[in-house]
Amino acid sequence: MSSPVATPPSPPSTPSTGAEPVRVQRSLGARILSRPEVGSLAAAIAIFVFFFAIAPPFRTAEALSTVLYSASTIGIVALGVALLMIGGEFDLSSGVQVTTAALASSMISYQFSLNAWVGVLVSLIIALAIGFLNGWLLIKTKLPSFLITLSTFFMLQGINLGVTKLLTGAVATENISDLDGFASAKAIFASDVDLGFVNVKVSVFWWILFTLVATWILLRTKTGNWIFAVGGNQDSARAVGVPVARVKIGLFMGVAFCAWFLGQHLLFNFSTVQAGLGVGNELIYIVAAVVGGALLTGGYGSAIGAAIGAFIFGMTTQGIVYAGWDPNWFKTFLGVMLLLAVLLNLYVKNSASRRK
Amino acid sequence: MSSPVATPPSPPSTPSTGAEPVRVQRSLGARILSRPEVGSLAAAIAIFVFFFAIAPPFRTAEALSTVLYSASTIGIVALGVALLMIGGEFDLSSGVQVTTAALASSMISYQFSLNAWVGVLVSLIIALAIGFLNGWLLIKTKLPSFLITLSTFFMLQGINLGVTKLLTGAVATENISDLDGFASAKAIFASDVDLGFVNVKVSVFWWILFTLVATWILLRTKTGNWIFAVGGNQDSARAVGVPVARVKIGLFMGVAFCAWFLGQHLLFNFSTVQAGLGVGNELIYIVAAVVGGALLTGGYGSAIGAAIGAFIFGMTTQGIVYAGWDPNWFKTFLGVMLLLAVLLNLYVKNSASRRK
Amino acid sequence: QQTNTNATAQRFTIAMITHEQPGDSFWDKIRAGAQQAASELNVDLKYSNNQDAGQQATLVQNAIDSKVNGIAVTLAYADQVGPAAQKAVQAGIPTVAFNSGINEYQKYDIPMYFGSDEDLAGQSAGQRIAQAGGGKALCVVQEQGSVALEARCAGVKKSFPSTENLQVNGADLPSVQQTIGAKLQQDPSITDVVTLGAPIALAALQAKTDAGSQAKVVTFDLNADVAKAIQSGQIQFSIDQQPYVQGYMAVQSLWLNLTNGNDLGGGKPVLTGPSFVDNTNISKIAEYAAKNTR
Amino acid sequence: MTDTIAEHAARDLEVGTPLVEMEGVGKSYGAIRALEGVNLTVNAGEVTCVLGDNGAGKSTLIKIISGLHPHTEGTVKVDGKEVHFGSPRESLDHGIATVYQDLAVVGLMEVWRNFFLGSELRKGRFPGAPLDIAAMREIADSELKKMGIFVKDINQPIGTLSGGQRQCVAIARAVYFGARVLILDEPTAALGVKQSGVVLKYTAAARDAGLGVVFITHNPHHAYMVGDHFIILKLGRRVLDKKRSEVSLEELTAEMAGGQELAELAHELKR
Amino acid sequence: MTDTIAEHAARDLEVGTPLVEMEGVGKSYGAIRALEGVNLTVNAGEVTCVLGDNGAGKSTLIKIISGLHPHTEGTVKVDGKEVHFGSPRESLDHGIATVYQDLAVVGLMEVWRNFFLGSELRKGRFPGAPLDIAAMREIADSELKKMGIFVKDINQPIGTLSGGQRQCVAIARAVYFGARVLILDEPTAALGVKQSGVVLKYTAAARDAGLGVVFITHNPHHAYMVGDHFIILKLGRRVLDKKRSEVSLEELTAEMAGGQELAELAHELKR
Ligand SMILES: Nc1ncnc2c1ncn2[C@@H]1O[C@H](COP(=O)(O)OP(=O)(O)OP(=O)(O)O)[C@@H](O)[C@H]1O
Ligand SMILES: Nc1ncnc2c1ncn2[C@@H]1O[C@H](COP(=O)(O)OP(=O)(O)OP(=O)(O)O)[C@@H](O)[C@H]1O
Ligand SMILES: [Mg+2]
Ligand SMILES: [Mg+2]
Repeated sequence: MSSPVATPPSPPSTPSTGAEPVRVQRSLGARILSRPEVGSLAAAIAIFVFFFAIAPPFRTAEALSTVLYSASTIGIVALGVALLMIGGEFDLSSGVQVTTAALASSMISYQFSLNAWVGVLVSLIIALAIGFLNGWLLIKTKLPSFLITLSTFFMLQGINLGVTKLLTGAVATENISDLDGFASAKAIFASDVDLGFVNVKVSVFWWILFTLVATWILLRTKTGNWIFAVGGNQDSARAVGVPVARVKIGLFMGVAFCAWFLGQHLLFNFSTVQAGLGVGNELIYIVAAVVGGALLTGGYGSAIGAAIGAFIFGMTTQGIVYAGWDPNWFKTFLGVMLLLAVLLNLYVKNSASRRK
Repeated sequence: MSSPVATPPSPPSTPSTGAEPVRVQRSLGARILSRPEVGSLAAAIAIFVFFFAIAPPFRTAEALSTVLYSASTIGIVALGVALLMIGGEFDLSSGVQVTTAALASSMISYQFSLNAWVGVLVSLIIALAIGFLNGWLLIKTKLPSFLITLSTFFMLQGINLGVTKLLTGAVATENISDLDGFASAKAIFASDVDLGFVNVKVSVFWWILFTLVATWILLRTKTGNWIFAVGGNQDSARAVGVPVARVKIGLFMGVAFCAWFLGQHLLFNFSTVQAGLGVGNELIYIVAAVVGGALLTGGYGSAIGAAIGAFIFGMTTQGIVYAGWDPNWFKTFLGVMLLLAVLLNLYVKNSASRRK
Repeated sequence: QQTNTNATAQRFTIAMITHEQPGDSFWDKIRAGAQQAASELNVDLKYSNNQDAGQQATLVQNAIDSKVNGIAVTLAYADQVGPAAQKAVQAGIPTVAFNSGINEYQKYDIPMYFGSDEDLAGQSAGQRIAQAGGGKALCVVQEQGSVALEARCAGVKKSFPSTENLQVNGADLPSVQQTIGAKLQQDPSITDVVTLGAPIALAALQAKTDAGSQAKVVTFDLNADVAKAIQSGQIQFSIDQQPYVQGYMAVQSLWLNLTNGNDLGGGKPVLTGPSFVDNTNISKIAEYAAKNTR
Repeated sequence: MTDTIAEHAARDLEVGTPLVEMEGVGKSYGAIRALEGVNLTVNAGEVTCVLGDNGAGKSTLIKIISGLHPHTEGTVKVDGKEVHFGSPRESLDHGIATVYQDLAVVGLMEVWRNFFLGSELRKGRFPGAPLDIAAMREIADSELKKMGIFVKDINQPIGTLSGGQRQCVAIARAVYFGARVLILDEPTAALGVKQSGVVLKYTAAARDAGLGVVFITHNPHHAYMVGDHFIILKLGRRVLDKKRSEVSLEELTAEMAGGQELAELAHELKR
Repeated sequence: MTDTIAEHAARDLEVGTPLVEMEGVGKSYGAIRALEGVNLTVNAGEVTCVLGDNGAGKSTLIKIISGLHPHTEGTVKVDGKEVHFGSPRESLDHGIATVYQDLAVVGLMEVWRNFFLGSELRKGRFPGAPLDIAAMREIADSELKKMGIFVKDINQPIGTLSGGQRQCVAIARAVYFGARVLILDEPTAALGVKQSGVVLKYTAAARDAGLGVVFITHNPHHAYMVGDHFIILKLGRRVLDKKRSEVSLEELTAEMAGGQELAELAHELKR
């Protein structure tokens, strides 16, 4: 009985006979307004105008260059952190990973008297291995990333100190500026670019480049789709065949890559590295990502948002100095600015969703 | 075609006629094993045995007293933080709130030459107001608590420093040990209790008392039910009539209360307070709560677990020193211990769920 | 283990408890000095540290529990750590203070102190800036709310009143560089930058270049790179409190006290600084700085 | 089961008096207009069925009555007084209990805690009075048994129950706490034949106890079995509003979008 | 719609060959034994209906086939080879597509992204090739239209659709990607009459295209309309396994727990 019975063919169409509702095509403006970064952009502009108005030194090109540099050193790692957060995880070890990468690079090339580039590359491998380990532990143990990366945070902090002390006998690395390849590495990671009217650190350009690449990945590739999916609903993503483990491990390695890059900037900018640096910055990266519109719960956010978040943070930090406010109250100003920025962000987003 | 067919009436009973499945009554052992804190208890015992075996100074009653004291100073605030986390929120300002409470108490009674108890009470009001503000902002703005309390964290950090400098001209408060009421307040907040064979700080007893009270609230009162509900699924809780806003604000005020208590302990233990203290401790409190089995995503955890988490943290911190390990590697040990503790925790929990 | 001739056969355990921020090269020198003394004198050195005042006090208690033979402790948070140290004294454990707490150590019955006077050091820095005809100084505090650092800046301000403080995040050198740079752009009248740690001084030099400022840089503390910068004239001078000596003397005086009942300083603090390092004496000192002993 | 409902029903209910009256009610989610100009009256002792296509706005309509989303247009009256519920608590306090389509249970909490969530039993009326855990366990257990649901362990987290079992807990809870109005949003969707039968009986029992019932379903048979009054929504607007006496099961099925097509389909697929 | 299924169906399917064979399969969740000793064969060109009470283990059974939970006992063969799926990806790679009862959509992502999630279309085969967004939008849109679902904006986050609309997206996706086996877990539960009809037609079309179909439902009418083979589970065990020729709709309804009672109920409630 179960062989398909031939019935008189009927037109295979289903579309209902009644009036079908008009498909709403949202205007370009509405679509732009619904992007995660639009609120933070408004906040960034507001803060910029504010400091521009009250702090005359803020108005110079040099000041803008300093602000951009400050934003870039936060923004490069914040980018990786934002992608990770869109993928639904945290990384508390990102701050010390920067130091680990810088220390590794410096010590490897110095202790073995190698070309600086050898250190740079080996340290990249080490950094990626750390990222991989974070992700792998997360997948294997199914523990929250907060705990996994907190352990890594503690462990790396100790390793940074212990290994440096062991190898150099001090808690800072030797000056590597005399090594072969130092000059070329410095040109790549930590040079000044003369734009004619003002000098801008090369890290600013890298930051912008990375942001564009990350945006493209997020919005235009399969990987980006998967990042949003694992962050939005990991179980559902797994059920439709997204390789959750690979995506998450990849995201941790992305953070490690960004940390490595900033680490190299640090090293070639200062020629030496102190083993105790970087602690506390992990929170700043998370703040930048969140101010830029990334959801702490995952599944929502953008790379450009993270860049804007870093810009807001850098601008506020430096703007307070340009304004010459009492340094004792520095953190208070920072807190107020942060709160105002996220509130404005929220306000803009809400009014955007109320429009067609 | 598909209308239900009418059949002759039958008795209106519903309980099914077939054999009904036997209701499983889990054994007491199984029920204990399914508690959130059981895994961390196993971890605590393992770590205790470990240090007991390798560090002879650890075996004395004095050492236990020191470990307990160290655990109590973490555990009191970790308790409030754990309840807040069960309720689904974070508080990054808990560390500096401790300092704020201590500073407020000290400066109010010193600057106006009042009885120390006046400072204690006014500072309680201030602390509760800060907690209320955190919760109120959370409810009003619907922003994640991470952002709200991060702003508070920055603001309080600045205010602690700024106000202290303004009033005392230094970054620490004056010694208040000569004020009226100091002795009685010290007896309450920071005395030693002689147990005959060893002296134990009174904060240890307060810690135990608070833990018991919190456990009772969580498991035996309406409020406790609501805390689990708002953390587990805020929308569902709201839908069945749980006053989500009140519960969350209350939880933030609970954290503030714990911070205030520890702040008073610090003040009356040392007579003065440094304005820069407390930064970074917020993470330790969260770690204690999480190691004790609280879920970062809310809805699960226990007060006793938080106490055990604090105990593990205090024991590890002091144990490493008793064992005389190189402090350069201190953080690495801490990270490894933390990871092992949570892994053991997980392992115990998993095997518990596999039993009947 | 290398042992000195006058080291006793008995191996003493000495606990050294500081308020070190882990990974700071200044503290590394204190430890190096202490370690040197310990190995010369057949002493088992137990070093521990915590930046949190209460936790540091607990560490002292921990040392008392462990029944060590002697304790060397920094009193940056005198009110918190002092009472714990006093307990050690009362328990019959020889105890010395070092590095900070010069005004408080006697209050807690501690017989000896090795270190510099932060206020005095700051004042001498201020005097030299004034002598050199400075117009306005910027004092860079890299750790918010640190008593010792605030005391240095206050000292500078005492002898050179037109001094302004600047807070930076010492755990993030690029941000230190950026913030100092921003400040120099904001206030071009600054003629002198006083930094309170060697790495901060180097970041200040970078910031100065970025901002195109002509301000002079002076600093507290030394390291190899700062020594080089002094040699090349980029840094005017450094106020060295000789951390290596602080650590070394703390251990050695305890050992002498244990083996020979000595005490040093005649009831007064033994000052290890301020010692000025500038282009007049740098050639000699640079070599030691490279070895991590100055 | 009838006993439970009758026990908890408010004493002052009189068949036929309007309990909830909605007039010209509308609701927009941001830019999306989910509901507009809907009139609806829930009378005591009557079952009002709300029918309609997916996305027609049925859930939105009842979420307004239950206080989950405030309405943006029109007026809602409960017991003759205009209300604008700010939270589900207010609605519950008016004796209105709801089974939501997306459940509203807290996965990690025990079955019995979920049952009593928001309306806990306590040993005493003073603040901080301890919970009466034994009583709550027992009541939850027996109420579920009355529905023919046997959970393995009343202490097990509700998240480990099957979809249908969870649905039953939510229904049992609403029936237990609903004193004046009972709102059921597709209660039988996830249920087996037996449990569906029980829910329909409950609905009838609630009606007989004098409660006003709002019943949302896609199944015209279920609707016709218990309904006194039928409302069909389409794209957020009311397109039909008839008493039972004015409409037959066949008409109702036909009126529901595509009803006709299903009949044809049955024929088409017939083998 | 038939065209979509026929287009995507694997070319080598032959009516009657077993695609999935389960033997003595069992599954425990920790201490809870949800399924034990179940045999089931899914043949090409046939619809296998799985029926049973709430909590009977139906969803657990199909989650094993779709690779979501590995089985703890027995053997599962796909195309004659024994498998032990570690993830849904492996099952999908065998041409098995599933509609889960609890949906598996990512609320914050756009409708079309959800539709193609895990099987994105790209402009090129090289790693990092960009997505073909225009094509995906268009296909998702037209597939949904074929089901009679009109979402206001294909770019709107799927979380803002009604429950039934979301269900339709999940079904359309499975139909589009299922090449050999199609598994539907209570697909019509949240659906209106019209959409239910469409889903039943899809099921028949998939069968006609030679796919093996597993259809879970609580509605014996729906089941009997399309099923070739009926399996009833009770407390995790198989209690009935009959061909369509061996059973009538009345028998089937009666066999489903409480089926008899519903008929009685209809009478009882009759007014
Ligand atoms: N939170 C929300 N945000 C935006 N739009 C929403 C939201 N909830 C519902 N909608 C939209 O409102 C309309 C009505 O949804 P509603 O849930 O009331 O439908 P329904 O009649 O209950 O459908 P179903 O039978 O599928 O449950 C739908 O178009 C839906 O997309
Ligand atoms: N993740 C889980 N953990 C523990 N027990 C579970 C889990 N999932 C299901 N169960 C249990 O397994 C049994 C079978 O559940 P399953 O979801 O397969 O039922 P079902 O037949 O699909 O029911 P329904 O018709 O209500 O969807 C139930 O008793 C349920 O409580
Ligand atoms: Mg609905
Ligand atoms: Mg199911």
